[in-house]
Amino acid sequence: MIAYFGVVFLAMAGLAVAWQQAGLSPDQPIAFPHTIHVSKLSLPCNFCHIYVDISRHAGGPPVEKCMSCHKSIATEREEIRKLTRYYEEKRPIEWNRVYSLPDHVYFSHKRHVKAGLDCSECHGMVGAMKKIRRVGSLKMGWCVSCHRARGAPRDCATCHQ
Amino acid sequence: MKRRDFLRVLGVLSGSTLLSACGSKTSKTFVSPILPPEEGVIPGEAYFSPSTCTECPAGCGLSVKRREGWPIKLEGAPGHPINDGGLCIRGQSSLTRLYHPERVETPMLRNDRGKFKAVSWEKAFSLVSESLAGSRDAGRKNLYLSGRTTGSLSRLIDAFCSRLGVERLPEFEVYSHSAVAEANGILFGERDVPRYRIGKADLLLTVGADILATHVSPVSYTRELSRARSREDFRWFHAEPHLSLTGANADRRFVVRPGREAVLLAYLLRQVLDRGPRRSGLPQEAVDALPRFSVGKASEKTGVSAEELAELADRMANARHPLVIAGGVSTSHRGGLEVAALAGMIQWVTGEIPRLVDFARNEKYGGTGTFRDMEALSARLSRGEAGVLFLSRTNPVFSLPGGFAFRENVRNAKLSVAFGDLLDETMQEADLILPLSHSLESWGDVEPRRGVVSLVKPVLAPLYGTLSEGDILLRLMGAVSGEGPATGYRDYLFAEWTKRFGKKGKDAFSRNGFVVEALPGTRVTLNGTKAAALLKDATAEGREPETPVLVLVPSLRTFDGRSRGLPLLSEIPDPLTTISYGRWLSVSPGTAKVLGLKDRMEANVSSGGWSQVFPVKIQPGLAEGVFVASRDFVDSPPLATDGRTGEATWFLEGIRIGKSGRVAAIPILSGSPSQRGRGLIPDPSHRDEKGHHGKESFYPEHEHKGYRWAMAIDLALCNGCSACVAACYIENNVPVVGKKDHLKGREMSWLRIEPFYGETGNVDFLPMLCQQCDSAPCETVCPVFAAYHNPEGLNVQVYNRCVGTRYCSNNCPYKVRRFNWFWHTWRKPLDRMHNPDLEVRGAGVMEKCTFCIQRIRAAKDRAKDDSRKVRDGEVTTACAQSCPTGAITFGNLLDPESKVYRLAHLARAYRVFEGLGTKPSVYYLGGAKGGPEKEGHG
Amino acid sequence: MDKPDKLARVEQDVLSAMKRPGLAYLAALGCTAALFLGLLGFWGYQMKTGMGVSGLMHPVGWGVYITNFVFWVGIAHSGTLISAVLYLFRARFRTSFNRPAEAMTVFALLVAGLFPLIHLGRTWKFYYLFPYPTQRMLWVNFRSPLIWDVFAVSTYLTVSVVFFYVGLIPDFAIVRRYKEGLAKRIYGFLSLGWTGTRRQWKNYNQLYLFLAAFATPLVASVHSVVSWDFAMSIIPGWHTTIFAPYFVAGAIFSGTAMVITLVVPMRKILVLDRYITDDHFESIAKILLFTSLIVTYSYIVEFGLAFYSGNPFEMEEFRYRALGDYTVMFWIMIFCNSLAPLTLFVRSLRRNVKYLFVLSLLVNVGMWVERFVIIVSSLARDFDPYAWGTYTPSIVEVGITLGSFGLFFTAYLLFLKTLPVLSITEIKEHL
Amino acid sequence: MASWGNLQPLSPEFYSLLRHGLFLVLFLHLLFLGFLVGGSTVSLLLNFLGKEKRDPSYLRFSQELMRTVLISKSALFIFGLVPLLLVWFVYARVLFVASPLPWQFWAVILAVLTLGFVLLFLYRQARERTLELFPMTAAAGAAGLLAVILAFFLFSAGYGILFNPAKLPLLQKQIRFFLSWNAVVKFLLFLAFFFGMTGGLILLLCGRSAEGGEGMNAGYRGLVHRFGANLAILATFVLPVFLLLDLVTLPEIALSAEVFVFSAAVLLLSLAVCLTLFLSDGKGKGGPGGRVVFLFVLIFLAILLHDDAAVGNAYQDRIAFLTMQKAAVTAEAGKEAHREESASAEKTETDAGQVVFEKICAGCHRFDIRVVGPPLNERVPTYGGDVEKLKAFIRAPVKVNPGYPSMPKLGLPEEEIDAVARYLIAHVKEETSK
Repeated sequence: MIAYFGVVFLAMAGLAVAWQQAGLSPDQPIAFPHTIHVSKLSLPCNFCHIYVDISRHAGGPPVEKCMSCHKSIATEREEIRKLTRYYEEKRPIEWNRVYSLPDHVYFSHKRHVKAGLDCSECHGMVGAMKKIRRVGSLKMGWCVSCHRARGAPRDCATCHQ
Repeated sequence: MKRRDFLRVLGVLSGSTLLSACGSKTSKTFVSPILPPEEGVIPGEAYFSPSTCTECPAGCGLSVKRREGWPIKLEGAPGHPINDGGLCIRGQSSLTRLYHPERVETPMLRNDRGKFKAVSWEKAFSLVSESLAGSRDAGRKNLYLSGRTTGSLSRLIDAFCSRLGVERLPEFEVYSHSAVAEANGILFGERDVPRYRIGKADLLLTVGADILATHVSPVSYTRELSRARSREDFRWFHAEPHLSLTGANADRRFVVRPGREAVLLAYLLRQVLDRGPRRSGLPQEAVDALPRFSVGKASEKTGVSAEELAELADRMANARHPLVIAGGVSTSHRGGLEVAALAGMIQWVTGEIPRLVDFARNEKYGGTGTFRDMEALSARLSRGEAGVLFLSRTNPVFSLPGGFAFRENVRNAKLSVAFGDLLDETMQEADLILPLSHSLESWGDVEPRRGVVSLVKPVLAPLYGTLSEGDILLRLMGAVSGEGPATGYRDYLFAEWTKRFGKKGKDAFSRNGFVVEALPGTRVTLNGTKAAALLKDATAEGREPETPVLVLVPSLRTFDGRSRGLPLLSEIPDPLTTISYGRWLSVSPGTAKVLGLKDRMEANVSSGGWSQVFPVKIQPGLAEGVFVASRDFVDSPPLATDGRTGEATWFLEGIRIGKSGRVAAIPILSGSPSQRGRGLIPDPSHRDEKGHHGKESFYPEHEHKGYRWAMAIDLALCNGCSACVAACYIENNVPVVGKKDHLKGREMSWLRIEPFYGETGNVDFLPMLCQQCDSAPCETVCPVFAAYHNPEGLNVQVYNRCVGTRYCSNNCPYKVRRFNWFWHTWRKPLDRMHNPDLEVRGAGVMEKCTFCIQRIRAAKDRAKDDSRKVRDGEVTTACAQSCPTGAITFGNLLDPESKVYRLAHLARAYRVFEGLGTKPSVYYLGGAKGGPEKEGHG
Repeated sequence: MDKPDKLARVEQDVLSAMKRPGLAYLAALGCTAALFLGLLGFWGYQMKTGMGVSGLMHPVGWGVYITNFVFWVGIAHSGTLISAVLYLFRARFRTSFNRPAEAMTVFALLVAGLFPLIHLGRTWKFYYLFPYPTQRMLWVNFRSPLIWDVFAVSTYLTVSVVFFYVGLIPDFAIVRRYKEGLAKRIYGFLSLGWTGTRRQWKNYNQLYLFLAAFATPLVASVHSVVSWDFAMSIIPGWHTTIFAPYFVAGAIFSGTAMVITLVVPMRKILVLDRYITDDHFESIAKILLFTSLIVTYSYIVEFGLAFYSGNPFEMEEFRYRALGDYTVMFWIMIFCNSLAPLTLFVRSLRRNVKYLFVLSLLVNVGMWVERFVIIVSSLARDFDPYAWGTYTPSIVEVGITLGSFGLFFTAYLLFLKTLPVLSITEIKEHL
Repeated sequence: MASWGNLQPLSPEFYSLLRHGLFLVLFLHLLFLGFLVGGSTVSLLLNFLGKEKRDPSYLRFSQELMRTVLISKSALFIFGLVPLLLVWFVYARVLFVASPLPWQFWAVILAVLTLGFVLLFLYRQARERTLELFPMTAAAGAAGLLAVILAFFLFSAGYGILFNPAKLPLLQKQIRFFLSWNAVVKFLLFLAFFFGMTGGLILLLCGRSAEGGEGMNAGYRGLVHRFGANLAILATFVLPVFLLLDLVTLPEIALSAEVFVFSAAVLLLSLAVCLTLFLSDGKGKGGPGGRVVFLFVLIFLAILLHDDAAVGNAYQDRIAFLTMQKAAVTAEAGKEAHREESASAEKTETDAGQVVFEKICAGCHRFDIRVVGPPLNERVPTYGGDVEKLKAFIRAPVKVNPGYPSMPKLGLPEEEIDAVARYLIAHVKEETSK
């Protein structure tokens, strides 16, 4: 009996670890607060994610763009100092992905944006997240059920390559 | 200006990082570059930039497909004066040279123990400049030997040599066509290979010239040829002693006894003189010198049947614009000069100079030296006259006859400096190796044809510490003079271009990637006395090589052997023999029977002191007593040189063949040389009787909405050049699996060229790819719907759904599905070539052609942006794009306006194994070589 | 001697097999188990490195693995046949064979079930083959014979296990009497509190009859489905209507042979001559002969069809099968399956147990080879001549094949020690 | 669809209030329903066993059980039906949108549930009258039971939605998105708990009825005890499995450390239950009933907490969003007040303009000095008082001065643009005039 419960307990622990690994909200090289930029300054998403409506990839802002404001704003803050360091050392910033799809999936931000989806439908209320946290499961079921509900194409070849 | 530079560099830099960001979606990071990449560069979108192919001297225009800053595919530049969109198998594979794992990365110096050691450029330069001075003082001559070089680089080399007192030697090319050049020199005073305007001819006679595979500018010839072939009245005959890809594709092929082409041409010339369209006469003395042959005599001498000769003569006489191209094997023997001369005279007589044979726009082989020059050089080296010897982009140690003892003599140079990218035989003999950048990493220009300048433009920063030859020379000059390099090669070029084309011209040049200059035509006149002298004993006995002969031919896949190093090229089989890896000896069926040789048996070939063992491949259509091997199978072959032209003969004469008794393991991919009457390629006479599949389908028909993608392949145009195969490999991340798996029959090619031989040795090529059947055997048997039919008529294979039962492959009558037997890997940095639009399939997954679905997807994406349907021709597959003959057409079968629709409804359109009722979407256009409704093969 | 003694004697004899294992037994068990471990090793290696470690290639995508699958499913068949069908026909000689035969069925099916998994390129994704609802809305393709297989085999396995178990219940009760301690409790539990009341016997017989009736059609259906794996394709040499009956006959043929192979030594070692007599063997031999004739007939018909079809693909295929790269295999098959069994027309040979044993071995070999020839030679020569190729098995495939025999005999040996090898109750009935 | 759909949660506090309300309601409702379901099932079971075994004590037991299960109609109503309505209300508000589960759905649940109750009641009456069990009554009982269970399944399907906000938009479109493995698992989890619970209650409440001989009673008590104990143990063994499955099927965002902790708690508690039952011999006064029931209540508590935490995680960002909204609103209010006394003479639209300016523009612009954008005193005059031109620029900003970052497109409503433009021009005019 003890053994049985032990096993179950281990399994549960395993799940916990797995969930830990899943990394819903990884740390970033610079703790960028969407709360300020999205909610307070109400910048549109594609102000920084420049490619979101012209390419598959949303893309990140060129550091130059960040600097254009942060040359003058909040320059004394630690995070901004980091940013300036990147800029001066001409090192591109490598953000940790929160949303990443496997290689066999073709996904185009452009198509979804042009289809009139709001970013929040997949990315949640980013404006309220101090640290970005994944809200969708990004599993196939998640994609399909939405495609189904909205009558989007469900031919395998639309997303699989 | 400065900022743009900065951007360019960073564009490249960020490109590298961006790739990690977007290329592979699985990567755990995504990147904010410092600066936005160059204009028009959008991560996730492909973009193209112009450049020029340097894999062989032809100089085809490229448009380089790039993603996130990395070149991932080479395509022919549409509208380019040389190749106009087509690109050959070697050109396609040139990308694997850029990313080759074994590239030389830094300058390397041979230390006292004879081992190479990496050194810095500065060290290398100082070393060279010192020994330049040193040897000058020591009374030695500094020499500069390079492969064929054109354009600004050639001028820069001249400048370099004159500045530093270096003697520039005549360029060394294995295939320098010097016999042809020589003949033209003697007859017309134009020592060069003229430009042949095949497109404008109505009769083409090629004598030995392998114009489809390796002769001078294959892609350009192929393009023009297929343009000509689309005309009803055009005929093409080919005469050769052996069997070449070109011969296999001619309307009719004449097998001439080795070295007897002169007789054939003399006979024809006489015929033309007697009854032909003699627009410009032949001087009397020449006419008298011209030997007379009766048809019988000629046929008996040449081995071509009398009827065929007569017919050829008639056609020649009646043709309005006949064109004769002699070259290759037929001009590379003791009588080669005469053959070339006779061809020239026929052109003269028929008055097609300069209409078809244009000396104004010659192919610029005047500057290239001959084997004789190399012999001289070797001698000088042995006498120890050489101080510093520069060897640039050339491999004489490998190509020169062993008799020249070049390998040994190179060592006598005080300092031999070799430029190159992959370590070849010559570089291994050198003392100092200076690594060259790939043309995709460097600036430059080439002028493959007079008046045609093509741009070489970097698409990425050099992967390693390599330099372009121009930069090396400039920096050397700087090092010698001591005040450092005046300018970089790029600025040097810009200056050159501005000088040559003017400011506007230069910009246009760097935008379009090429310039065609207006040139004055050149009038030439035939020198009668010299002609007569040549004709006197043009057809004398005893000139021709004694049989049995071994003909060493240039290879479609490696040219003169310079492309041997590229993995992709040995993965793709030779179209005639379907052998992929290793060397072989082609033997005619008759001879094989006599000697009791079978495929794969090893035969020992010996002539004089030289001998070598080859596995045998029986080659239908090959004449008795003639054996063929590719030039690059033989290291420094014992070839004689023709004293007058300096051309090396291609023949090993009077060879002896012996069985070694062993059987070699060479991958012969074809399971059967003939199609066993299975009608994969129905012969023209029976084309109409297709086996229709009367039975009802058990399953409901698919209805296709919007699109039904289909392909039409014109077998009359397809010449088996395999460019499409290479394109497919690179476009679709198809793995290179190597010899071991090829022997097991596990090659992964999605698209293959199937040669099928007829009784007469004629051969047809059938490009076989997934037929995207409408009722596909593979779909019904897949238990998990990994193979399914999509609404656009594609048999999609969902790789991640596949469990690997292999039932689909079993059930595919075309056997075009490929199974991943292992986890295939790409040696770094070859994986940079991956097309990020496709995943790389893992072990245990079935994969196959899907009509480049990623390209279709991209096109539909574009169309959707401005809410319209995809236009005809807007999307095409990689194979269709690369095809130099334009044999492949891709499009939407539901659109009656589309080209593919028209072709699919031609009378000669058929589908393979129609009788099985698979209803393929690939339509083949049957019919004899040489396009619609022409007579069959010789 | 008088009845009760006899009855007691039966129990003694049969259960004597279940006493402590001897050294020989353990040795045998060790060998077979080792073989099985080998299988696991090779399989793991194959999964890690890729299918390439097998000899499979383009165009021959199926080889030894599928051969083994068909072979074992075939073996499984005669079990049901002998116990169920013969039970329905009230064939008395069945009683001495049914228990081992049923055991054989179950074990053979277990082994057979492995091979579809082994031959998958991505074994770890095997669950894709089962229909289960998810939001991904992925389903299996019911048009694919492979899916029919999944169902056919699993159904057959379930039914045979149930049939086997039900047959065992009364015997469990008997065994329970002879055991004590934990063993007694286990057998007691297994016997489901069987007391042998009149009512229980009544229900029991009904159930058993029903199960027999239910299993019988499966004999035909399951192997027909297996044969359709091939017949439903379009490959010359596979795509033919005769396959279903042909395979069923073949299955029974091989199965019967296997029964002989197993029972002969068993009878010798466990001294059961009293219950398994030569008459019994003779009747089995007759079945063997009969099915052999059917199989031979099918061979002839196949060639006939190909020849008269006038279809170049078919004709070439069968020419190749008889004279091509696999000609040796082909003629072995002809000898073992068609020629050798003809000797059974001789009565003395039918009653000669040793001879039967040898013959049964030959037939086993022959039937395995038959499947190999059908599968491989057809694939090696299909439509496109360019893509022709020949296949030779690799060491891994050989190892896994041996391993499968290892698993089978391991299971069988364990069966000998743990369960009554003959149906005691039935023998009693017929005394 | 319900008409009061456009109601939005007013504040995060209200939000969590709702959540805890839900928690409480479920606590009462499900405990009750649990015993009902479990009890009546067991009682029915006992009937058949009794028939089989010809043993009256079974029938007696089942009768008693029914009696204890169905205390009174009012109880049924209060604990069985009313809570559901509350739950519906809570859902409607928690899930932002007006009842993502359309009211028909709830109606069905209610209807089925009531039906179930009624049938069970009838059954109980029948059992009261006689020990003998007629097929009709049995059928009624079974039907009632099934009805209740069905209703409960539907309910837990709805409950499952609560943990997967990603599904909400889909639900509006297609109702079939209810079903999810998580819902099924939850259903089974609760069912398992119910039976355990029942087992415990049996130990606690049953086997006390005094009629019949003493020996008889002993046997009866033994029976009851055995039954209860086995039931409880069985449940505690199954419970963890379903708990695991629940963790597997919950969407990742719903998970968190707390969730796992509570699950672990459930595990330990069930272990405790097992131990108590194994250690206690059925005899002895009182028996382990009390302890077991107590433990089960704790288990249930843990389960609900686990769910509550999960919901919390699932809606984390929405709650955060609300908090921010609230903050914004209060800030706004503050500004309002401040502006009241400061600006009184100014015209209204510039006033509005100023509001917009402080809300949006002030982030980057000041009038006198460079911040992110250029000082407005320099830029604005270049428009020479042309409001339309300025508006056009604000509508679609274009990079003018390379020295500055490009101004984002703000997408303000037209009237705000108009207001702010007027405000700027007016304000700059007076600034410069000074």
